[in-house]
Amino acid sequence: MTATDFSNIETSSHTTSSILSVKNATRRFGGLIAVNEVSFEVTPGEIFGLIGPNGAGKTTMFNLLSGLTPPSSGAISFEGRCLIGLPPYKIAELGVARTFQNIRLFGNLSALENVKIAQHTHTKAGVLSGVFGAGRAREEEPRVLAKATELLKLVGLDDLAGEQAKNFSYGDQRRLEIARALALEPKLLLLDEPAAGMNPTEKQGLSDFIRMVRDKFSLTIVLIEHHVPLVMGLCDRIAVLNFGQLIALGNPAVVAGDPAVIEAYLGGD
Amino acid sequence: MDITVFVQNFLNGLSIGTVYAIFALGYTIVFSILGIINFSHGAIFTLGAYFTYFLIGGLNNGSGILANAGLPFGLPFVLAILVGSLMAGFCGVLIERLAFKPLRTRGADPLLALVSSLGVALVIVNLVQYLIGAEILSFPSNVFGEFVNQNPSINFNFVDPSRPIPIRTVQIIIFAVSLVILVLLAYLINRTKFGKALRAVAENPITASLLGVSVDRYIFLTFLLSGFLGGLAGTLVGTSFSISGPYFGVTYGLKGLAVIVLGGLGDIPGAVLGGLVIGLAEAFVPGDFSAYKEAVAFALLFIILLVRPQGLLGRRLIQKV
Amino acid sequence: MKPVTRKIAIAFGILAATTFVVAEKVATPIAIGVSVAQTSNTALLGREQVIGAQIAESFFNSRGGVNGTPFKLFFEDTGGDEAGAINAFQTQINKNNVVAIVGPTLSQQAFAADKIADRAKVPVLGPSNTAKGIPQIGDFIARVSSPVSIVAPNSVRAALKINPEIKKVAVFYAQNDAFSTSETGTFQETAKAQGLEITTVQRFQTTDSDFTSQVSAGLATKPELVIVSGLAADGGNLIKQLRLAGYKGLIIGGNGLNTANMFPVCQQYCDGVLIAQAYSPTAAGSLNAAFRTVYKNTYKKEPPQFTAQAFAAVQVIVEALRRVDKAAKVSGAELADVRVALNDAILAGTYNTPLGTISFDKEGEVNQKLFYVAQIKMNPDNKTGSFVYLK
Amino acid sequence: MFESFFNQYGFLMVYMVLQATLALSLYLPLTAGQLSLASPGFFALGGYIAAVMSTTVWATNGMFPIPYLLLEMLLGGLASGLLAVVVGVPALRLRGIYLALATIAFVEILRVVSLNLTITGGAVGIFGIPQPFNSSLEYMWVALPLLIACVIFTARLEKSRIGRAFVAIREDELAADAMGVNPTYHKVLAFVIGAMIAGMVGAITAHFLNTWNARQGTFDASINILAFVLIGGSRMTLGPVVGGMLLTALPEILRPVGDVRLIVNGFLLTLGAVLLPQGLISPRVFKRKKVDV
Repeated sequence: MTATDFSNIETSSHTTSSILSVKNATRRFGGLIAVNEVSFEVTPGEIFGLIGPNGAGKTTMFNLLSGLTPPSSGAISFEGRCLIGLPPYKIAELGVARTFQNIRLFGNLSALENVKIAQHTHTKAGVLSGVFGAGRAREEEPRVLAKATELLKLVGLDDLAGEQAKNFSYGDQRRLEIARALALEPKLLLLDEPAAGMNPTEKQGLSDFIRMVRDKFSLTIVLIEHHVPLVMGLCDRIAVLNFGQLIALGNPAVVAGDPAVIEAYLGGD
Repeated sequence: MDITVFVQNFLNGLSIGTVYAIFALGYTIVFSILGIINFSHGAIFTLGAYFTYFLIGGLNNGSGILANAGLPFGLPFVLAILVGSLMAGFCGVLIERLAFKPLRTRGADPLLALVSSLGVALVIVNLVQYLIGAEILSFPSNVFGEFVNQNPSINFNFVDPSRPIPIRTVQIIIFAVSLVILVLLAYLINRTKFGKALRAVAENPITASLLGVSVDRYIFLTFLLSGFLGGLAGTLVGTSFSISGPYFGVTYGLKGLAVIVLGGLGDIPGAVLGGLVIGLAEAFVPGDFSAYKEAVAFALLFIILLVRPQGLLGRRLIQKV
Repeated sequence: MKPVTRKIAIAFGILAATTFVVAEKVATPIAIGVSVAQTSNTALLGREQVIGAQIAESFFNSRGGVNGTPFKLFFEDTGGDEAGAINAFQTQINKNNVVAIVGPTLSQQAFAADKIADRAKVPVLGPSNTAKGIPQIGDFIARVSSPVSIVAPNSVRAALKINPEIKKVAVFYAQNDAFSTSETGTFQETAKAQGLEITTVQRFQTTDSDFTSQVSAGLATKPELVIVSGLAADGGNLIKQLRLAGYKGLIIGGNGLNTANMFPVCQQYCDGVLIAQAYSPTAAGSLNAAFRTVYKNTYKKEPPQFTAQAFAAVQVIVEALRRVDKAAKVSGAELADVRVALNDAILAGTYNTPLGTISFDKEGEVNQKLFYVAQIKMNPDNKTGSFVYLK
Repeated sequence: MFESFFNQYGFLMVYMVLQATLALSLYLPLTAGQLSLASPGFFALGGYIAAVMSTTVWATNGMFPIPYLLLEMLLGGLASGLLAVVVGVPALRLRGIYLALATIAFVEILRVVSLNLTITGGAVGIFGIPQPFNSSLEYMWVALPLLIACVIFTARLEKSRIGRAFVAIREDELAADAMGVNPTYHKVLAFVIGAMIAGMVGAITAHFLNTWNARQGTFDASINILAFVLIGGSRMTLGPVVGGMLLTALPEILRPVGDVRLIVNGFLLTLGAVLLPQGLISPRVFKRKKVDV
């Protein structure tokens, strides 16, 4: 069975209810095909896992979704709106937020500032309003502060609000990135290896946390994760990439039993 | 355009372009290794010319505190130019130790290198002015030997015998010397252990040090080579036009920046290409627009950067996400 | 009002209330300021001026100074920019308490700094400011350097005397140099007035050294006369490259090329170039002879025009001071009064300087009796040469 | 004593204030991570506008009316801002040193153009610019309020939504983009505000120097202003202000040293860069106190 066949099945069954739809997305870097004709759909409220061996194209897929890398061909739409050609900040405005595999916090800034910045799209104050503390800024700034504080509390970092992000522990940086992404008030949250570097206890907590966040903010979540038990326990559905191709898609039990997946993991890594 | 004029402009452009290239190579190898721009490179250019001038036994006709001073000996020109450029190279190394290394060890913002080397340039220029003076120094007209002295320009007839194209002999010599230097440099960088290591360090200093390349030693050699090239270019221009004083290298310093960015920062063939492009572009500025000749290099730079933000041969920066 | 703002306002109030309260006295030796470009890329000219002023200092002090009272020159470097010139002038006026200032080197600097001196009622004598409008900056501003409009035309007439067949002229000038751009305008007007055709106007920068494109374009128009307005290094290189490109006709060099500094640049190719001069080392007069001897003994070459002009500027101030001093002793007098009296005396006098006899009109513009056209004659060593005065 | 001090240093003090303000024009794009050296170009443009307006359109015989000076500053600022949009939109796609060089190219092109135009007076420039004040020091009435306004403006902007976006771009442009900050818009905005400041400073400086010419906007000035910002400190509004004042005053402070003063000046510049990699004023200086408590 080929990847294309999967996509046919998927498109026919999820067209109307999907929040995110990827059709034949392809990305080449020179001769290398990082993502090859991948298609899938994500339904609202779902926690959708994206797994695969190293170099399978997972992060590239995230970059395509968030607009950091334009696809070479294919279609991506969010809530029925085509994302192709939109710059990252536009996609963020539409309600897609993400975290990064190699944490990209604003290291020299405080945790609070990191979260404040991400509220950019939900505030409007211009230069003069900001400088004079009048007009929009007058109303927005307390709101921004309150929201940032609330989100830091949610991820348990309110004590460290004034500390520079680069001084945080690895796990705290991951949490801060999630808080920052949540500040965008997204509808779709893309988490790139949120458990990387966390200890087993933290990982267990993370599952509960992600579910809680999903429910609290009515989110749809797509996550990349290496830690298989976490993915199996957390995700509603899983897509498996290998060498840029989608080799399996379905609920955790089905995917875990798929011979192609077993082959990819055993043979690959 | 008239073919005679075309050929003349072309040869002029090549001649000055190769000097730009040699000078700019000094800039670019430092950038390729350390990711910094050495603003004192123009001052090194000046120093090279002064060193050679005094090494051939020239007297200081300037009014600085060393007025009328000179060395008690005079070296043959070929030797003087090599020693003079080498001395410029060691000045480059000294600058590295004083102005760049402390910044590197502190992990300071690379931008600061601009300021620290600006300070060095200010010191060099004003020190030359203080010691030597602001006056013009000229190489004797027989510095390239009697033949050049007797035949300061050569007529070329290969287009139209009735209208010979006069080319300055010095220009031809400089062009030839520059070509030899560029070939040697290409060999050095592509074929020798030093060159390979240099490229490795340029590629990634951390990996290079893991591979056993002593990064510090290669930084030393890079600045030596960079200063040597800068000093050599200064001497060549000085013999062609005379040394116009302590600010001799300033215009070349600025234009050299245009050259390396045009070619692609840190890219060695790019610096050569950039030098030739700017040299030729300047040579082909129509007479009616000679007023804008000075801006040609920068206009070209501006336009090319808008089309190719990484310069002509530079690699596009791919940011890893 | 915030406290900080109030403090600033009070400080300003005090300032406004306390201008010109203390009266300074003229010191002994009498202080005269010289502010020229001793650094920056204009220093080549500034150095020549410093030398001229220093020669004048020892020359006139050894001849009794100001009626027996010695004077002392205070040198404050202007650098090459306008702000530097103003800072130097401020230091001369308020710290060195000079009676007058010689300077600055560039006309652009003069436009900035002279205004400051004029406001403080300190006489300024420009040694090398040739642009239009300098004496008009104020009552206290005068210059010993003739405006270009007077110096330049003589040389065109001289060229036509040598070769009456000349019809086509190519003009070259340094477009970033204020002096050269003014001068080329005068040259071009003169050429047109003499019925010559200007075939091309080529521009370059004083910082250039390679002129091959301008030379190619200029010579393509087949000129019979080339006029160059520039400074020593660039002008010299241009002349050399013109000759090497096969140009055989006459060349006129502007006043900026009136310096022996050009000789080592264009070497044997300088030979025969006509130069418009505001100063000729060979000019008659015992003072010029004395000045020339002192200079030649130290520097082994002919004194440049900038040196002679700086000498003349100091001379004018000293001679005017002598007249002021005769009326009422200068040393120990109120500085402000001396400055005003000195300014009147400068404008009133006639001076027999190395430049020839000069005087000033009531605006401060110099009236110079003699201008010269010289032809360069190079020595066999190709590094030295002389300006041969053309009758 | 008191007023002779102000007579001697009045010009310098105002010039320090003006240069400090100019330093802010380079600092602003730098807060958004953009190394633009274009300030002298806009500074020159503002000066030319003031010089041309005051010597032609509003030529007066007596004192130049201060409202006209303010109007010129406005015009200089607006024209510079407009030019900054035209130049900034294409140029700000460039990164790091490439942008720096493109902006140097812009300054050089503008310089050569101004040498060749009639309206700018060619190499001689424009002179006899009417004076709104009787002494150099009185320019403080305009220069200091402008500096204070620009410092307050910049400091408050940094704490606002737009300022946060600037800093986010400086820290990590890609992440900022992904967090909904439009990088191009904010980079151009920072560049334009900087240009407007430079244009306003230019307008005052033209009157202050009494003359204006192509030598005001040069590569040298670009590098000097960069030194103001880096030596002063590029992470706080106060840094460029202190750096601009100090480095403007340095050659004058060193005047008693005599012939070697510029050698010493250059040496101190290198020493400053090497010994104070954070600049004189850095947030760390202020933070440390807090941590100790």
